[in-house]
Amino acid sequence: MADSLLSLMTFFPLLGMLFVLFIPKDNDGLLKGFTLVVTLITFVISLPLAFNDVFATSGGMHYREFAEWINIGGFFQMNYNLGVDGISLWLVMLTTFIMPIAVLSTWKAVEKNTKGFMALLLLLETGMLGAFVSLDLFLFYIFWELMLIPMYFLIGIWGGKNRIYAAVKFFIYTAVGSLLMLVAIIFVYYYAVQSGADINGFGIQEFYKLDLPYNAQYWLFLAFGFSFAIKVPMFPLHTWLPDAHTEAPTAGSVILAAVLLKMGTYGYVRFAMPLFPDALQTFIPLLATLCVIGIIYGSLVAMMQEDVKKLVAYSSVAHLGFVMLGVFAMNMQGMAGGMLQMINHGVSTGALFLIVGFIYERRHTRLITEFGGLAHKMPVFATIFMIVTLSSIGLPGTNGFVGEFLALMGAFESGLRWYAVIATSGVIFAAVYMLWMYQRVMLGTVTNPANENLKDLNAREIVLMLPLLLFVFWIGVYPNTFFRKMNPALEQMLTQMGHKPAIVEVHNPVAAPAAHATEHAPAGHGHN
Amino acid sequence: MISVHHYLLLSAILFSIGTLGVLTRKNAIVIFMCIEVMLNSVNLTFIALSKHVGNMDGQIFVFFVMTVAAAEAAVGLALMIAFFKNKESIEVDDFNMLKW
Amino acid sequence: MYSNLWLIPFFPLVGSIINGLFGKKIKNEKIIGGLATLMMFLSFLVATQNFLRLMGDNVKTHQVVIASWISVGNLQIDWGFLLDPLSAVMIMVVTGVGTLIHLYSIGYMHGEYSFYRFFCYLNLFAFAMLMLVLGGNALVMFIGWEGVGLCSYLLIGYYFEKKSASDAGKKAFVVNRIGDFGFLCGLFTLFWALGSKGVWTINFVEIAENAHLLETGGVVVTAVTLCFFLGATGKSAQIPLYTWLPDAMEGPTPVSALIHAATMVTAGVYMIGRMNVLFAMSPTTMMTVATVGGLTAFFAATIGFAQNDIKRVLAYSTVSQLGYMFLAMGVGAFSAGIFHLMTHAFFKACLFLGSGSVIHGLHHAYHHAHNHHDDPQDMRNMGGLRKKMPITFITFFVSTLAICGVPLFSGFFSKDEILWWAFGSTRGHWFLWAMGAVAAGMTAFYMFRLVFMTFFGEQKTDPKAKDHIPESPLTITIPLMVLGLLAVIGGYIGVPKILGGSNRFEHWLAPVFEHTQHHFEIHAHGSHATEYMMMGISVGIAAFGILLAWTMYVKNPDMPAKFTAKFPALYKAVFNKWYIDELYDFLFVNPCKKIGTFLWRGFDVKVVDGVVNGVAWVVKGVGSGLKYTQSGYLHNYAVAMVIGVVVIVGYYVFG
Amino acid sequence: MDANLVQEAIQNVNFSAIMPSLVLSVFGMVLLLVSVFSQRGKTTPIAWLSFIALVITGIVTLSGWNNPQAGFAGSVLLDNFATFFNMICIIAAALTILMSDNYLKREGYPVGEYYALILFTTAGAMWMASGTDLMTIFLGLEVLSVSLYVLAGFFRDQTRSNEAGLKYFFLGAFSTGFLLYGVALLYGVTGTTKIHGIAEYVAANSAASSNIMFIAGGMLLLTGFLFKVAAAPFHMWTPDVYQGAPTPITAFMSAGPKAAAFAAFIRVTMVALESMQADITAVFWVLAVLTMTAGNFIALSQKDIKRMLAYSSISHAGYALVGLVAWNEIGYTGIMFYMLVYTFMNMGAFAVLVLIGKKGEDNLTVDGVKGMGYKRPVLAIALSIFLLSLMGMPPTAGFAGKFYIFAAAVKSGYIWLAVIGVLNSAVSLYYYLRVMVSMYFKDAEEDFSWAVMNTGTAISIVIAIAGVLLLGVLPGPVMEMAKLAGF
Repeated sequence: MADSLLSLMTFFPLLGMLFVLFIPKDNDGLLKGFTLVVTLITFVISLPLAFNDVFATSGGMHYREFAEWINIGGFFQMNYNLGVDGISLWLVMLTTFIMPIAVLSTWKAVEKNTKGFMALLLLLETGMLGAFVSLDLFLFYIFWELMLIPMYFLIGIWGGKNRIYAAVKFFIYTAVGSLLMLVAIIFVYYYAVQSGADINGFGIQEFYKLDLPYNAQYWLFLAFGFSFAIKVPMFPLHTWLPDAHTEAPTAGSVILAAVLLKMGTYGYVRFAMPLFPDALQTFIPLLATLCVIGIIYGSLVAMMQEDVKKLVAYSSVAHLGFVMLGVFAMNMQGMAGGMLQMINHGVSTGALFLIVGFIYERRHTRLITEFGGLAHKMPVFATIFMIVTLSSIGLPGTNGFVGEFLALMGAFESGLRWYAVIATSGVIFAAVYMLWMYQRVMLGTVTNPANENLKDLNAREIVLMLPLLLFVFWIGVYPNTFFRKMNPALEQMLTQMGHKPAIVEVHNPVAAPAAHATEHAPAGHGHN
Repeated sequence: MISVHHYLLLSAILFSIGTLGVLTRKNAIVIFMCIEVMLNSVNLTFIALSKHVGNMDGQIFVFFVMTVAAAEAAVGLALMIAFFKNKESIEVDDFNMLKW
Repeated sequence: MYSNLWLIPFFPLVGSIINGLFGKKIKNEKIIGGLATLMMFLSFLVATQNFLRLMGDNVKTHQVVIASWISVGNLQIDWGFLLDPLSAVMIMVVTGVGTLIHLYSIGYMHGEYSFYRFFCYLNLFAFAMLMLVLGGNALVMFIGWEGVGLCSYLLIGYYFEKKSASDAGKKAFVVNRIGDFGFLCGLFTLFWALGSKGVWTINFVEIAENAHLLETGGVVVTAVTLCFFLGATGKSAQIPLYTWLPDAMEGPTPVSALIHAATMVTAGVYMIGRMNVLFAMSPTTMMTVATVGGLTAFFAATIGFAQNDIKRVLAYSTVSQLGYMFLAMGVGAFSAGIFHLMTHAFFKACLFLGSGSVIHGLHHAYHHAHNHHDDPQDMRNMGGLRKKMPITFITFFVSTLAICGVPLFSGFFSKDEILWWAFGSTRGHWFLWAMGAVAAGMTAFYMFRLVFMTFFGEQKTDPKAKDHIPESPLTITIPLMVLGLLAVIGGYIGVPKILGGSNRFEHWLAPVFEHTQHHFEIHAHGSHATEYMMMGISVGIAAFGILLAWTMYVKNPDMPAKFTAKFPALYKAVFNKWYIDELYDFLFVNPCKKIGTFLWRGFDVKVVDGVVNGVAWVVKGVGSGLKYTQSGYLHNYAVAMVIGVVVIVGYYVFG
Repeated sequence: MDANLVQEAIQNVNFSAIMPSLVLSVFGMVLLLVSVFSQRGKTTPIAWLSFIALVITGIVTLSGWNNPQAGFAGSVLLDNFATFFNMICIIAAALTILMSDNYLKREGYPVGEYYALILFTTAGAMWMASGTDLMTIFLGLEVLSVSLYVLAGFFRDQTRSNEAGLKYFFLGAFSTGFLLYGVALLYGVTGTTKIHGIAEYVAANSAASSNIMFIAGGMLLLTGFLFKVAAAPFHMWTPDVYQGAPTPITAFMSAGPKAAAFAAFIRVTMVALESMQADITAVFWVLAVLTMTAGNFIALSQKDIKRMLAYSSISHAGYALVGLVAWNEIGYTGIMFYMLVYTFMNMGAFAVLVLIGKKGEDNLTVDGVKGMGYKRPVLAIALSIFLLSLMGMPPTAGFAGKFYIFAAAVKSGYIWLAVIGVLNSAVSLYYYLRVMVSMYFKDAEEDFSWAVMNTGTAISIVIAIAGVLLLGVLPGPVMEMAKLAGF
């Protein structure tokens, strides 16, 4: 089974979807329950990945699956080529982890056409997982576009007032980018073919070794980078995001924030950067500038939002600015920070969207001015909201801090020092907009009579937040669980990009040991 | 001496007349006749060239063209009649229900 | 040997978690408060044990590593603690004062809505503060650093239904974040700077050992320390980031005592002490620190003159006293700074708790009299309370003497040492001394103004309520008495040599600071005569301040009114805190909001999204224009074809 | 006449080279007779009979796979290339027939000649695909066209249908004139109408390729084909005719005859006019861009779905032209694959439209399908799949087809053309999405009670979906076939 674990994991939701299609459409409970079970099983299937220690020792691809898929001799060849390494591992886990939560969040929120909703969610999961584990560019592209369709319907059918505009915008905007990428993908392939390089279909591992001329890299990076930048989204290509987020149903927003946006950042790390390392160097200043603008701009705009969801959406722009800045630092800290921040953003912003969903379900509005003083009525909710807010702000001890810190530190160490300084000021703004929002929604007295009878979170809602909270603290306190398995892969990738990870021989404990004594607490796990 | 060029020129002129007729005339029947002029100019070309290059292929082609023209005439007139039944007109400017 | 160090922060954390999760179910205030206090007390015991152990130990620096925290490439960060004389003093202060304030809170917070929440936060605060002082590397310290900021936010906004309270909490957090921005930048620069010399570390011990790799007085070290100092100004409420502290008085009084007087706000001072080597390496930064400290000491004192809210006066006095500490650090008087930190913790905590006791009493009285309009914190409603609340009065009075630097009280020793160093240190300047000395006089004035307005003179409380002002219960008065005692005797561990003492405190901290002071030749020089003279002058100034206060508020109570009438503009400016908040609003807050609104409505929607929608609009427009080429007329189609043929054939034949 | 020559001619005839079209023509005539004698309105057996005829023809056609047959003195060549296109035409015709029966009854024209005409059209298309002489190609083209003129104007009481038929007729005949003139000029230069003969002549006399008559002839010939495949600026008949013609015929026209036209187009261009490659690609580059752009942009503002799909078919012709511009094996086999894919997806879409139209089909507008996703979920899903495929979204066949074509362009270095192509696809997303928006994101105003599934249409939809998904997920075998079908 281990041989085909990735396939099983990827296509299990699809299988589930086929079964969902045969469940009577009136049976809401069964539909939701079944979908929940399917997503949970998918999560269980993916668990061996998280517990496999091989990632901690080897940075290569594991769980490889390979089969010839399309082979038209002399024309082109595509392979069914799957694998997972430390970079995609946690994104895969995040996906399988967030899906049951997203399903659970629909319990009360989705009442019309449940069947369609569930089927689309499962289809979406297959698309996302497939994109993360594909090692063949063509296959990746298939999954990448496959994600678009269910998300389009999720926004368009179950979305808010302006859903049609948002859905169409989301679809076309992201598709424009990816279509250009398609041309670039084809180009890379034929370049490789014509240069006589040893390739294996559209397999990226072979493409990594290509020696593309700078001029070609320039355009190719532009195409790939554009496509991924839309998905991230990086300023100024972000405007689809607030619309999509605002209109999407809660589960859709959660998945969009937690996983879909990561596709863009992942795309950079997995494809755009290692494939075109020379062009990357040219573009880093520009991209880093956009990151920094995104951070500040996203924060300032978020600050003035009147709609909670829009606020969170703009905050995503800022958060992903940190991710990308870390990634562009091209050193261990930056990359690891960026990667971790992807997970963090998934957890925190996912949680924030759930929270917005909770109040939306209760009040059917998301305008900040409609609220105030909710902490009186919903103390549990207030506490959870606070924790998530703090995680989003990046308070030390929560997940957000570790990622942001490392990303910034990495950027600082690299040539992006001044960018990092400006970006760091983003932590101030983050506090401003989040706390201000929290204050206006939760604190003060209840002024709006509509809020008088709000019920606190019920058991289901608490249960669905708890795993997220667990990870908020886990990643904050012991991120090494994640770094351990990420580091080898990142090191390998950096080496391959021609950037030797600057590892100075293990940090030399101390020059003059006489000055003090170092002790290990008995409970300690040792250090280094 | 009338060379092949004269035939070609004549047929080219005929073809152009036919084309211009199609472009300018309003009556469907007349337009159809113009198209026939075009086809026949082509026939003339074929025959002249057949003689010029010295094989029969061109002449055979003409037979087919004539046959096809006849078939087209049948179908075309039938369509025109059907249209006339509905609109009582065969002015081509009246075929403008379908546009944009 | 010191392996139980982790227990010190652990106990409060446990208390916090238990109260946080189950406090609502427990309900019983005694259990909740008792548990929290017990946890603090246990923590105090462990701290004492370690302190004593360290006293008897020859090696004074101990690192204890619990586990690896972040391990990425050349960055290795541990969950590590550092125990040395400096952190030992700090844990004693934090756990000691903390325990007392926890005890006090049981009484003070009696009957409050969500009592458990308060103790949960308070314990959490203690945890964070202990992490801050025990942290063995800059990042663990930063956890505490932001953690205390968070708790401060939570506790200031404890009465979250009050907008002013939640505003104040938010302000505190955000302003602190500005400081944290500095801290982070400093940390990054340091890590990179040392890293580029081959040592990738943020461990304090290693930083101290390898600091010499950096150029003394160089740009890098100056930048690093200035960044850190920015962090310190945020946390410790120094110019320009002090504005949050007075507002923070919205929190319950024990919070003001613990967080905004005794512990958290001194974190900046502690941090400079922790990184003394780096700071000493940059004379520019040292000068900046000293100047900012001196200015703050003076500036905050001016505002203290005209405040009527008892806690606000104390808040400005805290800002001012923190200024002293920075002044000390800036002139290289590290141990004096820490010494003042400690004595200040005693007397200021006592003052706050005392004011809390007064407020508690008045509140009780107003409640009894169903008076809901009078503010129990307004000193104009007080007066003559010394008879009603004798214990409170005595302890408060003693602490006031201490803060004013009246000889033989704790504040005298610490403040005097700072002033002497400001004058005589190799990094000092007479002007710094002058600012400190003047501020000392002003402190004496406004503190006695407070005492006189509150405890002396006739009682101005609502007549219906005034007979119902009780002395506070034991849980409140015991901490008062202990702290009052400490305010008196706390100074004797640091009696300077000139007064016949041996300055044991300085001695104790020597392993931390001595090396730096030696290496960079930082020491106070001057004759004994000068030192005596300085001491005399500062005492004299303080005495003048007290006298002035007595004149204005006891002897001629109508004098202040006349004075304000004479200089209305000045009074108004001082009363309104020199309009600094308004200035900041004008300079930063409002522009940010305006820019944010503009970027959103003006730029994001109109320009960025406008381009996107514009492209779509153009495409669609072109489409609906083009469709008219499809006119429906046969002729047009035929013409198009002919044109096509002509162009294509023409292109070939003639092209 | 010399007995030897006669003998040779008879040997050259080789009926197996025209067997598929022969079978179909015979069936067509049989059907004509049957329909004469059958009762008006009882056309279902005729429909099934024609379907069976197509199945048989299909079997006959496929049996010729990998067994190329030349005949009629080299004017017909039934090679894999032709077989592949023949199969496309047969599939298109079969799907058309499946969806027609009910449609004709609903619209009030249940007559058997309809099916016979479809078979003749198909036969003509097959001649065209297997013709290697301009004469056979011309004949095939005309058989196809004349039948289609009739089919387009089949609803003789409907002005719209009349108009469509007439427009198609006039413009078709007009373009035939150009085509024939081109053939005549080529004949004049090379002395032959066989496309291999032309190629050989040019190879032997290199001066011919710069002869004005040759060039003009070649170009005029190509304009004839450009008209048939609906490339700009010869595309203008398409929307009107597609809109006015009976819907199954529209579907058929957009798939079968177009594929056949491409077959002949490819053969003529790449064999007979190979010497003009540089010039042809330059012009076609522009035409491809024009065609894609005109089709996609105008489609954006369409309300009538049929008309919209007509414009969309123009743009798809543009994509296919990209494959010709690429001028390599991947390119033209890409067109073959694309035509097959297009047949499935476009005919599938039309099949759904046929089913949901009311009599007269005035409701086939973007607003007319409001809320269909909830009233007729299966149909709506089917239509969505076809539209997604037309957009070129993976994992549908439309993506595989587009990939194939654009891969060819990129391989030949036409990167900008590929970029323009994909940007055009991006534009096209909007109008396809609009239909889905209407189906799913708007509330239903009608109950679609008239849209009742019937066997024929259901089968055609299922076949089309199967084709779209299978060719999308596992396109390998068919792509391999396309490759083998290269000449």
